Amino acid sequence: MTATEFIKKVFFFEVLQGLALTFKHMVSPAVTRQYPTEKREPVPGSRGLHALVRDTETGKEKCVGCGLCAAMCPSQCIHIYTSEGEDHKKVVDRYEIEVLRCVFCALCVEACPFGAVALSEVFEYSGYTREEFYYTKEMLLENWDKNMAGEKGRIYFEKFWRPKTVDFGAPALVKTEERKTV
Amino acid sequence: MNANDIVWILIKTIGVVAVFLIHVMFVQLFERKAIAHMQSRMGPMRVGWHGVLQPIADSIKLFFKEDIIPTNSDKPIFFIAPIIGVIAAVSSLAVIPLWEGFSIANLNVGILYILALSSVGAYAVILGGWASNSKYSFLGGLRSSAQVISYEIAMGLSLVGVMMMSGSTNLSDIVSAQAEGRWFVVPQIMGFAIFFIAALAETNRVPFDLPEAETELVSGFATEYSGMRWALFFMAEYAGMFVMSALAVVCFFGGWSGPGFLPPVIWFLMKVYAFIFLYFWIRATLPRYRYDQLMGLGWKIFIPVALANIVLTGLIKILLK
Amino acid sequence: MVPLSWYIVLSAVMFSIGVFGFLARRNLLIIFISIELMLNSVNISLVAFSHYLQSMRGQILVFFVITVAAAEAAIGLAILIAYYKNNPTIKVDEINLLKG
Amino acid sequence: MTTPQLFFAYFAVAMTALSLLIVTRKNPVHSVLCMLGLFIHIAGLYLFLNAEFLAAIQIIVYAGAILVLFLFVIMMLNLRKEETVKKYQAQWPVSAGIGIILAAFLVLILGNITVLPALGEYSIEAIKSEGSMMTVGKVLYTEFLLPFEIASIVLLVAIIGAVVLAKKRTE
Repeated sequence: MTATEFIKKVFFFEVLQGLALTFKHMVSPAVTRQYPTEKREPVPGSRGLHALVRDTETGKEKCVGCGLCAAMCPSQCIHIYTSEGEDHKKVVDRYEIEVLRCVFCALCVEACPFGAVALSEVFEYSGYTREEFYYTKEMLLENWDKNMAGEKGRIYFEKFWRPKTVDFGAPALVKTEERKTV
Repeated sequence: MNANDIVWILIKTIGVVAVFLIHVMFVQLFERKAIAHMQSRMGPMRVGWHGVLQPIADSIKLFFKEDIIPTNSDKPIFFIAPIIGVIAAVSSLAVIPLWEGFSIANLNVGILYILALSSVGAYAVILGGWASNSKYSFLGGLRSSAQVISYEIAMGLSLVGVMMMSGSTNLSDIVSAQAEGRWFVVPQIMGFAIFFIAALAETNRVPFDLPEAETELVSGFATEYSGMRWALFFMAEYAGMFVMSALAVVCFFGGWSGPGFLPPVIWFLMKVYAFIFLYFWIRATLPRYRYDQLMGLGWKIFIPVALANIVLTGLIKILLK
Repeated sequence: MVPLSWYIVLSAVMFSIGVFGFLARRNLLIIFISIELMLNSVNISLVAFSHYLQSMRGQILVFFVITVAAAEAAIGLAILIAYYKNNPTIKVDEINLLKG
Repeated sequence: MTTPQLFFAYFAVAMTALSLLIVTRKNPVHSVLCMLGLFIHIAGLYLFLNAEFLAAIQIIVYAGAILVLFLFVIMMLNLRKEETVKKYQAQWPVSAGIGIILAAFLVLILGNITVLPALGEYSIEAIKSEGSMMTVGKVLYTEFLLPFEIASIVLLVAIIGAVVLAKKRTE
C-alpha cells in the first residue's frame, strides 16, 4: 500500500466520493412521472386494445369474415363465426377476441387485406373478471368509434399498415426518422 | 420533592414523548423523501402536498393491520420483545439536554445511562428474533447480539476521550465545557469518527444493517412481526437513531450552543437533524458490509484506535497542564 | 427511612434462592445463572452497607465482584462450549467423565 | 409505611419473585429474561442507595455484556429439546430444604442488624456534591490501585482463557 492509498483509506476518500455522487443526484430533478395524473401521450401506431373498423359508407364492419386474422394469430385468440346471407354473401355473425390471451403482435392487422381490424392506442383497461375481456363484435366496433374513427384511423392505416385493397394513392416516401416522429 | 416538582416532571415527560412521537412519524417521511431524491425518484407524493400526510396514513394502516402470531413462537417473549425495545429507546431521551437547564432528568451518569439503555435495547432484537421461531429471525437476532456487544465497547471507549476532556459524564456539563465554539470534534476527531461508525452499527443502520439484511434474511429479526408490534420495532430503531445523533451533537458538536439569532433548541434540533440526514445519506450511498468484515472492523481496528485515542488524550492533557 | 436489616434480609433471601437453583437444577446454564444471582444478592448487601456506613469500600468491592463475575462468565461459558463440542449435553448429572 | 419503605417493599417483592422465576423456569431464555428484569430492579435499588455509577455499571456490564453472552450461548446450543425433560435433579427436595434452612438462618442472624450511626466521610451530601462517579474513582485510584490493576490482569487472563478454550484445535 502506498502512502496515498493509505491516506485515502484513513480519510474515507472513496466513501466521500460516493456521498458526493448521491448528493449530486439529490439536487438534480427526479425523472419519475406521476402516472395517473401525468400521462405520457401514446406514440401513434402503438398497439393497444383491439378495434374493428366501421365502414363509413355502410355503417357496418369492414370485415368480410375471411378468417385470415384468426389463421395468423399466434395465440389463437380470434374467433370468427360466419353464415350465408342473401346473394350467397358471407355474413359475419360473431367476431370475438379474447383480449387477455392476445400478445399484441399485430399479425392480424398485417394479415387483413381490407384493413378491417386495428389496434387502438388505448392501453388502460382493467376489470375484475375475465369475462369483461371477451370482446364481441359490437364492443370492438364501439371501440373503433370511440378511439380511432375519422382522421386518426386513416393515418393509422396510411402510415403504418397500408392494407392491400385500400387505395391510399401513390405511396408517399416517408423517411424512417419522420415515421418515428409522427 | 413536592407535588409541584412532580407535576412539572410529568409535563416535561409527556411533552418530550409527544414531540418525539411526531418526530418518529415524520422522520421516516424525511428518510423516504431524501433517499428517493438521491435515487432520482420522488418518494411519496399522493397523500397531501408532496406526501406530507403519508406518515399519518401509514400509522393508521399499521394500527389496523392484523397482528399475526406464529404458531410455534414463544408467545410471552414474542409479545414483550418490541416493548422492551421501545421502552429502552424512548427512556434514553430523559437525559438529553435540549437547551440550557432543560432535560427531564439531569443525571450525573448521563452518558453511562444512554449506553446502558442502548445495551438493553439489544435484547429486543435478540429475543424478538429468537421467539419468532423462524430461521431468518433467529439469524438476525444472533447477528445483532454479536454486533451490538462488539460495537458497544468501541462506542464506550470513543466517548471516554470526551469524558476526559470535560471531566464529567453529565451531558449538560459536557455541553458547557464546549462553550464559545470549542467543540470537541476538533481535538477528538478520532473519537468522533469511531463514535459515529459505532453508532451506525449500534442502531443497525446501513452499512451495518446485517440483522435485517433484506437480501439474505428477508427482514431479519422482524420477519415474523406485523402490524403494531412491527411498528414498535420501527419506532425503537428511529428512536435509537435520534438518541445517537443527539449524543453525537452533545458530545462533539456543542449541543445547543450556536450564534444568538436563533433560540438554542432550534440549534440543537438542526444539528441533530443534520446527523439524521447523514444517516440517510449514508444509507443511500454505501453497500452492506459482510458479517466477518464487520466483526473484524470492530475488534481489530476500532477498539485499538479508540484505546490509542484515550492514551493520546491523556498524554496531551498532562502535557498541557 | 428504610432500615439496613431490610436490605440484608432481601439479600439473604435472594442468596438462598440462588443456592437452591445451584443445587437443584440439571441445566448447566441455569446453574451459571444461579451463581450470578448469588453474586448479585451479595452486591446488594455490600452497597447497602456502604450506604449506611457512609464508606466507599462496599461499592469498590462491588466493582471487583462485577469484574470477577464477567471473567467467570466468559471462562465458564467457554468451558461449556468446549465440553459441548465433545459431548453434546449440558445436564450436570450426565456429565460424568471423571466417574470411575 | 413511608414512601421510601413502600418503594423498597415493591422492589423486595418484585426481586424475590423474579429470583424464584429464574431458578424455576424450564426454558433458559425465560430465565435470562427474568434475570434482565432482576438486573434492572437491582439497578433501581442502587439508585435508591445513592450509587448511580454502580447502577449504570450494573446494567452495562451485567445486562449488556454478561447476560447477552449467556443468551448467545443458549441460542448457539439451541436446546429446544431440553425443555421436554425434567428440570430438577433427583435430590431437589434436599436442595430446597437447604435453601430454606439457609434463608431462615441468615434472616435470624442478620434480621436485626444495625450499624453505628453515620461514621464515614462519604455521607449522602458528600457524594451528591462530588458526584457518585468522582467519589468511586477517587477511592479506586488511590486506596485500591493495586487491586484495580490485578482486576485488569484477571480480565486479561479470562480473555486469553476464553479464546484458547473456544478455539478449534488445529493440528
